[in-house]
Amino acid sequence: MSLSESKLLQAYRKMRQIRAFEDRVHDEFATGEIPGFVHLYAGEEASAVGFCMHLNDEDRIASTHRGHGHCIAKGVEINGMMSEIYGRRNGTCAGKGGSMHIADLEKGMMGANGIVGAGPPLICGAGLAAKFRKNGAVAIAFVGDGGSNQGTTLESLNLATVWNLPCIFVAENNGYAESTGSKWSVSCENIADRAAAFGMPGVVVDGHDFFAVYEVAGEAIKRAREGGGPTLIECKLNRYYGHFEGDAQTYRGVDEVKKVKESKDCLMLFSKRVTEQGLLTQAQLDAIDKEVAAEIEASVEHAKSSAKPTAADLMTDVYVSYP
Amino acid sequence: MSLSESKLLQAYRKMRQIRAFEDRVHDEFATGEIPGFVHLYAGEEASAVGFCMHLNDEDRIASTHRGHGHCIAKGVEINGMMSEIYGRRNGTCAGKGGSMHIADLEKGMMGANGIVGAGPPLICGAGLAAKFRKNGAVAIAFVGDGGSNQGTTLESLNLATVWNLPCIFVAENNGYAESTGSKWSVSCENIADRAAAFGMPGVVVDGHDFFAVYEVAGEAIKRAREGGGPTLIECKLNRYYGHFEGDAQTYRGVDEVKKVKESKDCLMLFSKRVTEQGLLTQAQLDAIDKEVAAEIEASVEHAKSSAKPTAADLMTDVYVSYP
Amino acid sequence: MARELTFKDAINEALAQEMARDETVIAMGEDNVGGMGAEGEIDAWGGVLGVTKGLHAKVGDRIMDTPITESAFIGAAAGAAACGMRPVAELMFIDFMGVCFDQIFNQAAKFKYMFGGKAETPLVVRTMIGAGLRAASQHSQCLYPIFTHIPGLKVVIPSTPYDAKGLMIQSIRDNDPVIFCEHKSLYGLKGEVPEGSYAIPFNEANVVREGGDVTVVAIGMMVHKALEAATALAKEGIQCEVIDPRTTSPLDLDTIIESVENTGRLVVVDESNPRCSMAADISAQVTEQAFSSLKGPVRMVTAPHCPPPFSDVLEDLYIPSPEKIAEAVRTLK
Amino acid sequence: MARELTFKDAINEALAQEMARDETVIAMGEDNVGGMGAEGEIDAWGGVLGVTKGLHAKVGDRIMDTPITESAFIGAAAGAAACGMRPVAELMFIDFMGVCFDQIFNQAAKFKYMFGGKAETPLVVRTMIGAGLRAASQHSQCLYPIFTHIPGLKVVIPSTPYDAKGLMIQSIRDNDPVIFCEHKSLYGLKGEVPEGSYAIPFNEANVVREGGDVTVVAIGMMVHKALEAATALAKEGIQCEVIDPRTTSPLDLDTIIESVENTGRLVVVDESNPRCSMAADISAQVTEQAFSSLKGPVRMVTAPHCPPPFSDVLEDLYIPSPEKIAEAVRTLK
Ligand SMILES: Cc1ncc(C[n+]2csc(CCOP(=O)(O)OP(=O)(O)O)c2C)c(N)n1
Ligand SMILES: Cc1ncc(C[n+]2csc(CCOP(=O)(O)OP(=O)(O)O)c2C)c(N)n1
Ligand SMILES: [Mg+2]
Ligand SMILES: [Mg+2]
Repeated sequence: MSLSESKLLQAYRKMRQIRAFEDRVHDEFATGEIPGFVHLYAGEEASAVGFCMHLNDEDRIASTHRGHGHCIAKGVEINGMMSEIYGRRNGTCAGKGGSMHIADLEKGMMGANGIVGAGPPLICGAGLAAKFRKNGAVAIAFVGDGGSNQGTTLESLNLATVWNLPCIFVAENNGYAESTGSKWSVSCENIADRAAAFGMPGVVVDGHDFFAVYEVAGEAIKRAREGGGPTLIECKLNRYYGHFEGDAQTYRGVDEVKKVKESKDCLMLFSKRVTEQGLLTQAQLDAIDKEVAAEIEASVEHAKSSAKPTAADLMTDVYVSYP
Repeated sequence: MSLSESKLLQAYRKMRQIRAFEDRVHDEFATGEIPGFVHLYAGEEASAVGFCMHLNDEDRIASTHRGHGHCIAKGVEINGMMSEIYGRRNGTCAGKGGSMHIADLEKGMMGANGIVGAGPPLICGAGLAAKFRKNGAVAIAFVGDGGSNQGTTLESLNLATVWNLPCIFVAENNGYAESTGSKWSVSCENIADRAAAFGMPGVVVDGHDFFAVYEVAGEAIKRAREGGGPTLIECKLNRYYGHFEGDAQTYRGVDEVKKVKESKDCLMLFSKRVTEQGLLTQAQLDAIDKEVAAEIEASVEHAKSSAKPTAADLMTDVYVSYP
Repeated sequence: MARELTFKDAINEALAQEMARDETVIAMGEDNVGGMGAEGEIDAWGGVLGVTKGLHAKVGDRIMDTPITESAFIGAAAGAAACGMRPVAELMFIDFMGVCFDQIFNQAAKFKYMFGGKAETPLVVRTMIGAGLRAASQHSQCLYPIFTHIPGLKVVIPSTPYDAKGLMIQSIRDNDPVIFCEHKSLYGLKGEVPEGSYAIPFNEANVVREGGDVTVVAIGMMVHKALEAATALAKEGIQCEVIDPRTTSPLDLDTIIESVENTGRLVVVDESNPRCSMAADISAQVTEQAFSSLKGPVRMVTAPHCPPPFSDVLEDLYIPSPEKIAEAVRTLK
Repeated sequence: MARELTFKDAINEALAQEMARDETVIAMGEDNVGGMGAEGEIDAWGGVLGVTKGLHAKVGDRIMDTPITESAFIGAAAGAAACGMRPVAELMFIDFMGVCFDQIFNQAAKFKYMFGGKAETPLVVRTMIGAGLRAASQHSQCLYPIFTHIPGLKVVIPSTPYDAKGLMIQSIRDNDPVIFCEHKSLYGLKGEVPEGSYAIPFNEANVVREGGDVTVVAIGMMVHKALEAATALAKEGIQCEVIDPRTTSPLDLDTIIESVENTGRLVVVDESNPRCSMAADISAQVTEQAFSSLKGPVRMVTAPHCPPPFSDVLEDLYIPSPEKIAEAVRTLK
C-alpha cells in the first residue's frame, strides 16, 4: 500500500506524539505529581498508528491498561489526555478516569481498560452495532500477550466468527505480562496461530515496522468492512519502560531494551525508510519533532495549571438519571 | 489395545448400566415424580466408559450438567445416584445436590456441574494436586460442544500446557448445545483443532465406538501419567433424548436420532464387534442386560421408598465449621 | 373483561412492542431463537423457558442466538449499547453471573462515570432468579443484592404480569444499564395486562395492600407470599401494609418510610440469602432515616445462610413462607 | 522492644511459616514469583506490590506464577483444594472478581453443601481491596459485601500487621474457602508482630478502643479512621468504643451487641458502597436483635453510591474520613 506524503507525515507525527507523550509522562511521574498506576506505550507506537491510520471516527477501538498510544492514534486530544492523567477537571474524563480509563466515544475510542481482556467483548459489540447500523465501520480490540490468554478474549474470537463481525483483534506481544514472559504464558508458538482455532485468518507482523503493520492492518480492515469477517493479528514488539511506572524490570535481560532501541525502534526505522526512499526529508521530520515537543510541553503546563474537580463532581455522571 | 474378557464385560456392563439408568430416569421423569432439570446421557455411553475404564479412584474427573454417565463410569453407586435424583436423604449428596450436582470425591468424581465450562479449571487443580502429590494420577474434564467455547474451558487448555498438567480435556460433541447446533456455535471445523492453539495434541474420535475411544483415551492418559502433558480429545457422538427432559427437540431433523440409533448405537456396535470376533458371547451380554435391568429396577424402588431429608438437614454442611 | 396474560407473555409482549417501535432495540441470548445450525425448526426454543418464543418471526435477525460465552455476548451487548444500540441480553440464570460479571459491573456500570459522563449504556440484562423449581444450588439463587450493591446499575424485580410488561418497557427505554430479574416461579402467573404500550417509572414502589398495623416490604415472588401472610393475619386482626418496591436500585425509600411512619413496624421479606441482603439494606436505611417512627425491631425474613438445596422438602424450607412472614409480623404486635 | 513488621511482611511471614509447616500449602498468582520465561531474575516481582517477595527462594515450586486467567487458576486452586491441597491463590485486585467469581461462589463455596457434606475445600483467596492509591474505578473497590453475601465463604479483613499474620495462618488452616482481603493502603503500616506462629480464630471481634458513649464498628482500613475520629471525639468528651470485627463472615455479632447494650448507640463504618453493604448488614442485624438497647438510629458511614473516582480530590471525598465518622457519632449524642 502506498501512502501519500500527507499520510506519511501524519503517521510520523502520531508516532512521535505518542513517544514524546510517554517519555514526558515518565519524567513527570518521577516527580511524584502524577498519581495512580501508569503504563507507558513507548516502543509500541507503530502498532497503534499502523492500525488507526485506516480508521475514521465511526470506527471503534478498545484498548488496555496501556492505552495512551491507542488514544493518541485514534485522535483523542492530547491536552485532555494530559489533564486527565493529572486528574484535572478538564481532562478527557473530567478527572474521574485517569490513565487507565481514558475514553472518547466521539472519536471512536471506547476506553483504556483496567481489566485485562475486557476489550474484546466490547469490540464484538461495536462490530455488531456497525453491522446493524450498516455504516461500514470496523471495530478493533487491542490486547497484550498476557491478555491474549484471558477467556474473555478467546470467547470473543469465537463470537466474532460465529456472528461474522467486522472486528479485528490485535495481540500486541511485547514479550511480557508484567514480569511474566509470553514465551512461558502463551502455550503456542505465535498468538496469531490461535486464529485457526476460531475460524479466522491469523497474521504475525513485526510491530516495529510501521509499514508492515499498516499493510496487514489495511487488508484486515478492508475485509472486515466488506463483510469478510474478523482477523487476528499479532504484532511482535517491545515496551521501553517497565510494566508500570516504578517497575525496576530486573526480570529483563541486560541491555535488552537498549538493543531493541538501537536496532529496530519504530521511529528510527520509519525515518530511515522515508528519507532513504526520498519520501520525506529529514527536515520535515525534524520540524514535526519540534512541533510535537512544544505541544507536549504545552499540554503539561496546561494540565498543571488546570483546576481539579470539586466536591460537586463526586456524584455526577453515575447515571443518566437517578432519583 | 487389547482388552481382557473381564474388561470387556466390565465395559459393556457400564455402558448398559448408563443406558438403562437413563432410559429409566426418562420414564420416571414423565410420571412427574422426579423434580428439577434432568439431562440424560443416553447415546454417549462409549465416551464416559472409554475414558473411565483407564482410571482408578485416585484419578479425577469433572463432568457437566449431563453427568449421570460419567458418574456411573467412574464408579459412583447406582443406588445413591437414583436416590439423589429423587431427592432422598440417602442419595449420593444427601438430597442436596440432585441430578446436576452428583459428586463422589472418594471415587474421584468431582461433580456434575450446573455451570457450563466450570469443570476444566477444577480439573487443572486436580491435575496440579496429582503433580504435587506425585501419585501418578490424571484428571479429565468432560465438556460439551457448547462448553468448548466457554472462556473458562479455553483458559484451562492454556493453563494445562503452561503448567504441564496431567490433564485430558474431552469435548463431547453431540451436535447441540440445548437447541443450538455445534456447526454454528463452534467457529472451527473440529473442536479438537483448537488443541494446536494451546500447544497440545488434538484428536477426533468416533464417540460411538467404544474401542476407538478406549484407545485414544489410553494413549492420552498414558502420556499424562508419564508427565507428557495434556491432550484435547473430541468425541463425536449423539444424544438420544432432548437437551433436558421436556425438550420437544423440534430443532432436530426428522428421524435424526432414529438413524443414529440404527446405524451406530454404541451398545450395538460393541455387541456386534465382540460377538463377531468371538470375544464375548451373546449370552454373556444378555446376562448382563438382565442383571442391569434388575439393578436399575431395584434402585428405583430403593429410591422411592427412601426417606427425604428433614428440617434438621437444611443448615448442615454449609461449612466444615461456622459458629 | 380485561385481557389477561402470563408473566412470561407479558415480557414477550413488551419486547415485541419495543422492538417494533425502535429499530435500535436488539435481543440476544443462548437459544433465544433456537435451532441455529440445526436441521429442524428455527425459533425452536425461543429461550429455555420460552420467554422469547415467536419474536424471531416478528423482528427477524434483531433477535440473535449466541454461543455459551456470557462474557463475550453480554460484553458485546454493553459495547453495542455504547455504540447507539439498545440491546437486551439474556443471562439465562442470574446464577451464571460469575462467568461474566466483569462486563456488567466494571464495564457497563462504570462507563459513564469513568469516562467523565461521556457515555450512555442503555443495556438491559434479562435474567431468571429465584428458587422453587427444584433446580438446586446453581440455578435458584436471587443474587440481586450483588447487583444492587453496584453503583451505575439499576435493578428491576417485577412481581406481576402488569409490572413485568411496564417495567420491561421502561428498562429498554432507560438510558442506564438495567438488570431485569424474572422470577422463574412467576412465569406462569396470569394477570391483567393492557394491550397497548406503557412504561412504569423506576423508583415507584407499589403499595399492593393497605393496612395500618405493620409495613411488610416484599420483593419479587415474595410479594405473593407476603400477601398470603397478610390475608391470614387480617383474620387475626392484624392489618399489614404490603409494599412491593419493584426496583431495588433506585429504591423508593420514601414510600416505605411513609408507611412505617404510619405503622411503626417493619418486616422485610427477601428471598436472598441474609447477609448483605436487600432485607438488610432496607432495614438499615429505614432505621437510619426513620428510627423515631419505629416501635420495635425491623424483622427480616430471608432465605437462610446456605445454598439453595435440591430436595423439595429442603427447598420449601429454604424459601420464605407465608407462615414465617406471619410469624415475624406477630412478634411485632 | 517487640519486633515490628509491616502489614505486607506480616502476610509474607505467615505464608512462609505455613508453607514450611505444611507441604500441602501451595501459593499461586500472577507474578507471585515473577520473571517466568524471561531472561533476568527469577522472583523478580514477588507479587505486584511485593507481598510474596522472597517466598520462591524458601519454598521453591510450591509458589507458582500463572497466566492472566483468573478463572482457570482460581478454579484450579479450588480443584486442588478439593483434592487434598491447601492452595493460597491470589486474585490480584478484588475488582477482578468479575472474571472468575463463578469458581469461587458456585464452585468452591458450594461443594460441601451440594455434595451432601462430602467435600472440603480449604482454599484461601488472597486479594487486594480498597481505595486510596488513586487507582481509579477498577482497582479501588472493596466488594467484600458480595463475598459476605455468599453462604459457604468466609471473609477475613485484617486491619493490623498482627491480625494479618494471625488471620492468614488461620485462613490457611481453616477447612472452608476463605476470602482474605488485604487493604492496599495498609501494606506499609508497621506494628508489633511476634516471630512465632499464631492463629487468630475467626468470629472474634477485636475491641480496639473502649468507651461507653457510642459503639463504632469499623472494617479494615476504616478501623484506623475510626480510631482517629475517636481520639478527636474524646477531646469533646465523647467516648467511643471501636470494634474491628476482623471477619465479616462469620461475624461476631455478640461482641457488637454487647457493646451496643452498653452504649445504646451504633455507627458502622464501611469503605464499601452503601447499598447491601456491610454497614447495612451490621445495622440490620443489630436492629433486629438488640432494638431495645438502641437509643437512636444506627448511622452508616460508607463510600457514596458511585464508583471510586481517580482524582485525588474526589477519592479523598469518596473514602469515609475521620471527620465524617465523627460527624455521624455527634448526631447520636
Ligand atoms: C483481569 C485482570 N487480571 C490481572 C490484571 C493485572 N494486570 C494489569 S496489566 C497486566 C499484564 C498485562 O500484560 P499484557 O496483556 O501482555 O499487556 P502489556 O502490559 O504487556 O501491555 C496484569 C496482570 C488486570 N488488570 N486485570
Ligand atoms: C455458564 C452457563 N451458561 C449457560 C448454561 C445453560 N445451559 C445448560 S446446558 C447448556 C448447553 C450445553 O451444551 P453442551 O456443552 O454442548 O453440552 P450438552 O448439553 O450437549 O451435553 C446450556 C446453555 C449454564 N448452565 N451455564
Ligand atoms: Mg505484554
Ligand atoms: Mg452438546
